[in-house]
Amino acid sequence: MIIDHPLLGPRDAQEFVYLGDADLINRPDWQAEDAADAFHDYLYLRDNPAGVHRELWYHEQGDRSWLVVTRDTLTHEISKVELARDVARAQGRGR
Amino acid sequence: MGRSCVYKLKAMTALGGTKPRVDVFAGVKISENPDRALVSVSARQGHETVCRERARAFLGVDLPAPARAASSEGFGVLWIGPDAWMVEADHTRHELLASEIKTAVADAGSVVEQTDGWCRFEVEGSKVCDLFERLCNVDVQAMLGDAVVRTSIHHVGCYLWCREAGAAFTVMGPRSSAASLHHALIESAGVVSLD
Amino acid sequence: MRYSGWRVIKEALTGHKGWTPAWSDPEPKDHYDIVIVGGGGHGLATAYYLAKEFGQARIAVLEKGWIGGGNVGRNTTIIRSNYLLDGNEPFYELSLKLWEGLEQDFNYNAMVSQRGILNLVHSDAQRDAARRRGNAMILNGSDAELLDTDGVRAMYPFFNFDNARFPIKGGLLHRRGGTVRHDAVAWGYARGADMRGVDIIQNCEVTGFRIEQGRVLGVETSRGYIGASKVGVAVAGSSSRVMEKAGMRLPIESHVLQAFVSEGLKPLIDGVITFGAGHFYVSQSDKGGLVFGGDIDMYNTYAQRGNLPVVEDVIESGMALIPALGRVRMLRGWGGIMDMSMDGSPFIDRTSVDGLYFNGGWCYGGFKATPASGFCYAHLLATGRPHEVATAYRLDRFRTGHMIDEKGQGAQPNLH
Amino acid sequence: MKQVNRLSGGLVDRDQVLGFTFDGKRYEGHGGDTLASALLANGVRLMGRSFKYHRPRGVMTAGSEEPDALVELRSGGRQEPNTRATVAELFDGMQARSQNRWPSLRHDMMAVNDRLSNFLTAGFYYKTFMWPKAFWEKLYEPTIRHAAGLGRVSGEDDPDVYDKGFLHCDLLIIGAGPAGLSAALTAGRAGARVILADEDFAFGGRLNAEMFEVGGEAGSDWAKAAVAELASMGNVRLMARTTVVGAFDHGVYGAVERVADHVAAPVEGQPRQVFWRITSKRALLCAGATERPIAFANNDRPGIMMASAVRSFANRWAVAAHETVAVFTNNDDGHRTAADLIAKGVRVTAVIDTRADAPAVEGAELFAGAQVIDSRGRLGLESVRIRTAQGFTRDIVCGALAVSGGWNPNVHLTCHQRGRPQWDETLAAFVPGPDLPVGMLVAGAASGVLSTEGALRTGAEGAVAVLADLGIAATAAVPQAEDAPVDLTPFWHVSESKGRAWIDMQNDVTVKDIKLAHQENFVSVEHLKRYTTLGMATDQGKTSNMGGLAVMAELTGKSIPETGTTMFRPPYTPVSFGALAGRAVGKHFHPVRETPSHNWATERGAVFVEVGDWLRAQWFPQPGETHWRQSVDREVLATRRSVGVCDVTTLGKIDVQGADAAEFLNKVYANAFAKLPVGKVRYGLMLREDGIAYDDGTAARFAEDHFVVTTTTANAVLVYRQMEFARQCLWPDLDVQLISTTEAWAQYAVAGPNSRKLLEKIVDPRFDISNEAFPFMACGEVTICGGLRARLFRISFSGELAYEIAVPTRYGDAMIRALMDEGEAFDVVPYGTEALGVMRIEKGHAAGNELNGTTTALNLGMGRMVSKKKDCIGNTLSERAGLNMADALKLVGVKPVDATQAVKAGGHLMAKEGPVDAAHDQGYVTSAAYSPILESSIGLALLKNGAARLGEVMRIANPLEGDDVEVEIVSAHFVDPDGEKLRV
Repeated sequence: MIIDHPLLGPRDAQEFVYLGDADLINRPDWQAEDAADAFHDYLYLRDNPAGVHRELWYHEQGDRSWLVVTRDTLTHEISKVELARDVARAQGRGR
Repeated sequence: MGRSCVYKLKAMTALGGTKPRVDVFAGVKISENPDRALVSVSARQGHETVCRERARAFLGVDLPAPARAASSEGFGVLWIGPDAWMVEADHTRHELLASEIKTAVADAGSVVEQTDGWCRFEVEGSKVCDLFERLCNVDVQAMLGDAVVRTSIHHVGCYLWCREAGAAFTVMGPRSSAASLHHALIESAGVVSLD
Repeated sequence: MRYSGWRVIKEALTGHKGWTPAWSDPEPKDHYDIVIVGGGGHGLATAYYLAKEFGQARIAVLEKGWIGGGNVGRNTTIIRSNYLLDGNEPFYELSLKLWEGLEQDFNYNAMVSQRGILNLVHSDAQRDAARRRGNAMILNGSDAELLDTDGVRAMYPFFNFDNARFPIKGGLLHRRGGTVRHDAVAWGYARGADMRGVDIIQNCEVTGFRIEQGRVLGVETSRGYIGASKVGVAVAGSSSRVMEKAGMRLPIESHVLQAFVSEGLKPLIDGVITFGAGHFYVSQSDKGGLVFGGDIDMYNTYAQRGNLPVVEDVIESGMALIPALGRVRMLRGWGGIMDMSMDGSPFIDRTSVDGLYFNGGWCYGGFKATPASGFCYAHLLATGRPHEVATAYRLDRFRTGHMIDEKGQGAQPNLH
Repeated sequence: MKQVNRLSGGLVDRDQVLGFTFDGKRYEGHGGDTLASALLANGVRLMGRSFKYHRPRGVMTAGSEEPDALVELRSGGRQEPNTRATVAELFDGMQARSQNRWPSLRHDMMAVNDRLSNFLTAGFYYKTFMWPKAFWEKLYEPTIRHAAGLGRVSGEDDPDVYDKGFLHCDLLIIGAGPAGLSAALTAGRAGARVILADEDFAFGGRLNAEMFEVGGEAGSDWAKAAVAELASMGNVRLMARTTVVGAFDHGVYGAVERVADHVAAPVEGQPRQVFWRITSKRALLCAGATERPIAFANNDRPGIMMASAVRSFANRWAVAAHETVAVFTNNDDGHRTAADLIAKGVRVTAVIDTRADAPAVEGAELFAGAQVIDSRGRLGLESVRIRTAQGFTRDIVCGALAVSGGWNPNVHLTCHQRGRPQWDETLAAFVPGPDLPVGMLVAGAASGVLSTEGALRTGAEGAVAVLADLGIAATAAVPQAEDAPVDLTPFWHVSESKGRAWIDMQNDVTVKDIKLAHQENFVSVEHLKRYTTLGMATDQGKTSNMGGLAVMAELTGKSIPETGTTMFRPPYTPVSFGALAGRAVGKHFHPVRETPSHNWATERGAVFVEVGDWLRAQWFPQPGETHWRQSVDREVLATRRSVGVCDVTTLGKIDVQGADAAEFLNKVYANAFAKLPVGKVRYGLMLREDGIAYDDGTAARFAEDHFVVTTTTANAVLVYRQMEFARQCLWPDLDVQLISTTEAWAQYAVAGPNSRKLLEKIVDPRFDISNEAFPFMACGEVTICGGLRARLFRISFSGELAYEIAVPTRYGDAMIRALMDEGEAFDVVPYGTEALGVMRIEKGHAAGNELNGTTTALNLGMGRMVSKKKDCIGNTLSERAGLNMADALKLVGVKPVDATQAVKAGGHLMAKEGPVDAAHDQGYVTSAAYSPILESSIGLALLKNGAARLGEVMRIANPLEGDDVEVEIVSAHFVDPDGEKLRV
């Protein structure tokens, strides 16, 4: 597979390490009432779709950026690649 | 308190010698280069512009864009990640390059000495692209001068810096794997020199 | 029809006219007591044991495509009970015992061959772990032997002993482990179930569940609605997709595992070998092909195909272990979809919907589990209670903190 | 020996005479021959035996699809099984042997299977061999295994080297027949970066095997000129002997280049084969087509061949398949074979055409509307029996039968990403479907365009089309060539045949087997394949899948496309392990990481151990020491008595800087770091988000905004990855920057009561490292040996007064020498990982064996370290009930009651009395060592409710090795439990 790195262009997927569902960015609030359940759902339950999947890849053999890759799990077609940091900020994980 | 250690410690090259190693093949020359000081510079959050300006003032060149390197009189700079660069300079003149740069960028940047984290080989000659074709998944034929990629050579993560398109490259890999990296370079040089 | 050597001879002498279908293709009925979703190894075994051991009748197995087309037909055919943890080892040991009597039980030669499995160790820490595991196996009634380097050399003199990057320091030998002709398992269970009145319905895709007031009433299928008092799902590779139709999210990710076979060779490797310093395991089939595999491709996928980096990684490890394989050729590779759970262990459990049961999350250990999975699932479906060796395989174990994590990798499915 | 069947003309180099042996007998061939063409030239038809029935077989094809003529080449470590004689390029001195026969190819005892074939039908083994139960493994299976298999592996290490490489291009053209050459010329002239790969050693494809003209010259001459033009273009890379074996995601292809298979052995340093990973922007598949057979009784005899192969042998290799040849065809293409042979003076005894309206043949007898129903000749074809249109039978004498059932486009690579081929009625064949791999187009015969002009045209047009996608303008120029339409009447098998008619030659699958599979309900294509083994042979069904499908379609009464499709998986042709492994063999399987003291330790005779990719000194034997324990005990005792030095460079080091560095560490470590003063070090425990202990290490604060943290050797990469995840994804706005400095510093542990005294001789005097000025857990930047910058940490893994000192790695070698020189006064010893391990067990420090991915801070006795006042990774989920049970495992020490007995890691703890089984398992020993200080074996163990059981006597069951040791449960801290030594 080839991942079109937003800064570096097309790179072989072998340079990357795969983590999983991009929802792992959305770590729950540890002080919330339902924190135990929220952390359980966050860490363990996955949509696991047959189709478009947003997922985290780490460019370990490259620039060490974490990326959010939007990829179809049936065809492996990649439709979007973003810097995870930008995604995290856009999702309000900044301060 | 007897403090008797007065002799100066002797440096070793990454390949374990006192002199850098040079290997010459038909079409490829591979030279170990221990003479460059290396320092990483990362811009502090919110101080990216200041960091750039201060770095430029000190280095005499703009910090390069992703996948690029730039050079000035005395310094080379490689992009290594978002808001992160590696600066290199002559080791003899800049053994304390980290302090120099930290002084320059001050609290706008995080500065870390990297000199001895790396081994470095200068690879040049007419067969240099053939060589790297057998070592790493990089379109070396298409690399122009001052293009930089991080890649993997026989499972060893390396920076590959094109000094002159199709003719000269610098490879930097983790110092502890210098022997393995050198072995890989030598083996492939042997193959491409056959043709 | 009973199979035997005499029957083969008789049919040979009479023009093979008497052979009957191994299983029939009935039309689906309106309602069944138990509907099993998924005509793979586990689903067919469940139906077989429900009919044979638990006195159940009016059972159907619904299969989207053709039976045995999933992971039971796409694996490296290994059976073993060399597990470490209490939640697992008794279950896999039951499975191995069932394998040992399977062929006579279902009257089909699945070529169960206890050729021995050797897990190599390359460091002191690995030897310590092997000792802990071997003891756990023995304490649970399984078998294990700890070999030193010479013990390994005596079995496989052509391993790389003298020029290895990671020297072989011994191995854990599990003699009762071995291989089984994988397709025959599906066919044997299908035939056995069919003979006991189970309706095996191929080309019948479940498209939804009819659930009212928290209770399942039946399934919508590509061949119409089929009512059911109980529905047992066993759809490895499609667990999340199917259970999503019942509104459930699972602690599962789906990944592809590639497996490979070499060209046919005269006998070289007698048992099953796993390399301990890389991703490679290998056995030789009765036909002569080396059957081998390694790690999964690491990314979520439902495409039954992998990519080159894993192929190369597997073969590099193979060559590191057996340098004599240099001129052997890989003939074919294939991919199977593994439902990787969050701790590497499976589920055999009720769900939040009355009458709806779930069996899945087998990672890439599902084949060897087939008999016990079928047996324990049948137990749960028939009695409403988990079988004593499968009590730990609960869906809520992550909520309570009772993980069964053999590899100690945590909630990172691709590392199990 | 005379080459009896050698004709005139062809593309062989008669000036080169190459000697070779087959089964020990000497023959001669020419340059440009394959082993198959050379054997045929010498009149050898019998080349192998089939897999199951051991039927005599000859060569069936002239290419990589060959199912029958498989041989062993070379010997010793270079012995190579299952090589197709049709692709083995002849070289002088080639040694080839037939395989899967005993004692000889002509007289094969296992041919008895053929007599028993009526009993050995498809799947017979599933129905028998079940009684007595033990006989399967003891008798039946060993017998089957012995008989099965094809060629042999020598068991010796392969002496050749292999290489890998990576290529990049705009356009990869797969196949250099007329379509591929035409595409390459088009793209090359337009300036695109082109790779043209072909499995053959000669480019041209069918142009070299046909008598067609292209642009007014011989097709092979046109091909030669095209290759010459391409070779002159700097932007075109020509790769002969290179098979593109797989199409992978996003334009990545795998290809094997056979660099030195056409010579006896590679020259020194040259790889035998290279596996190339090609990253292409676009690909054009020009893989041609494969001719398919027609099944009839005994259609497998040596001499029965594909018509196109007979033509290739005649035209390209100047070899007549035999002196007398008959042709059996259902289409016009078969007639070309007859015409070409006749033109070469070969006697064609008959053309049997299934079509009633077959075109006339000049120079041979035509039987239109006729069928071949049987054949004769045990080790080589003697005659065929035909049924004429009028219903008469007649025997035709022939030593070769050229069979043509039509052509199947080579759609293989179009299927590698689950694309499904689609049915083409005109060709009665599958052609590429719409779901091609991204970036791929198909041209020429592979796309179903079978004429030469069609191939040239679609190749050129394909190139123009894909280059247009890339913004490169190209123009197609197509020379004139043969452009005959396909005239074919589908015909798959002769149903009147009484005997067995083969579908899959190698695996011996016959029409009857398919009928039996149907009768037993194995009707889906996948069931059919698996039950009968159809298409599972080394040719992956290239010549058999279609036939099998067609027979099944007939039996089920469905059309072929309704019955199924033919699917293909990588690789296109089998690939050697050697090529796929490349250079990663032997000691070079993984790179080596050496520590800064590696050369020095080697000089000292150290024994090294692999720790991940690192090589670390395990112990340093002294003269007279004959057992490793002597060395290790000495190193431990000397360190505890005076001072020892250990290279700890391998510990991961991560530099953490930024205004929010402390806050960041607070989040990634379970314990608190915000208040750690500058100049101090703190132990840190890192959890996974699931609350399980992940890694431990230290964090040293060099400035308000600067920490250096250490990780375990094993987890260095993983912890860095996890910290980058936390930094970029979880807390993206914290001002923190990370970089690894593991390799930049050579770091040595200096441990023992005299460690300070030793360091005082090294550290420059202006730095006060007295206990008061530099207390336990202090850190700082110092200079040593007259000005060299260094970092000093007062931390201890051994439990002794200890330091770690780090210098720039280039001085690491000198540093260890200096420490040894200066330490002589204190009898300093170097110690290795073994002594390190002993001392940490004595001290009760958890390490990898305890941090095994299933243990919590509570299990490890560090529960109180997990701060509940802050958010950190793993905090919330560590509170789950299952991780906090009353009888949770706790880290304890174990000590044998009888000091002469040894504790082993991996033993299970049981009550002193009572059953020894899983139900009574109380825990397990994680680490064990001999403690020379305590003069006893000791261990660390995880024991249920262990903290409350100190003093209890238990037993360690190790049934695996037959041990059973009584132990006392003690504190894990065997030495200096209060840590007094650390603070002096």
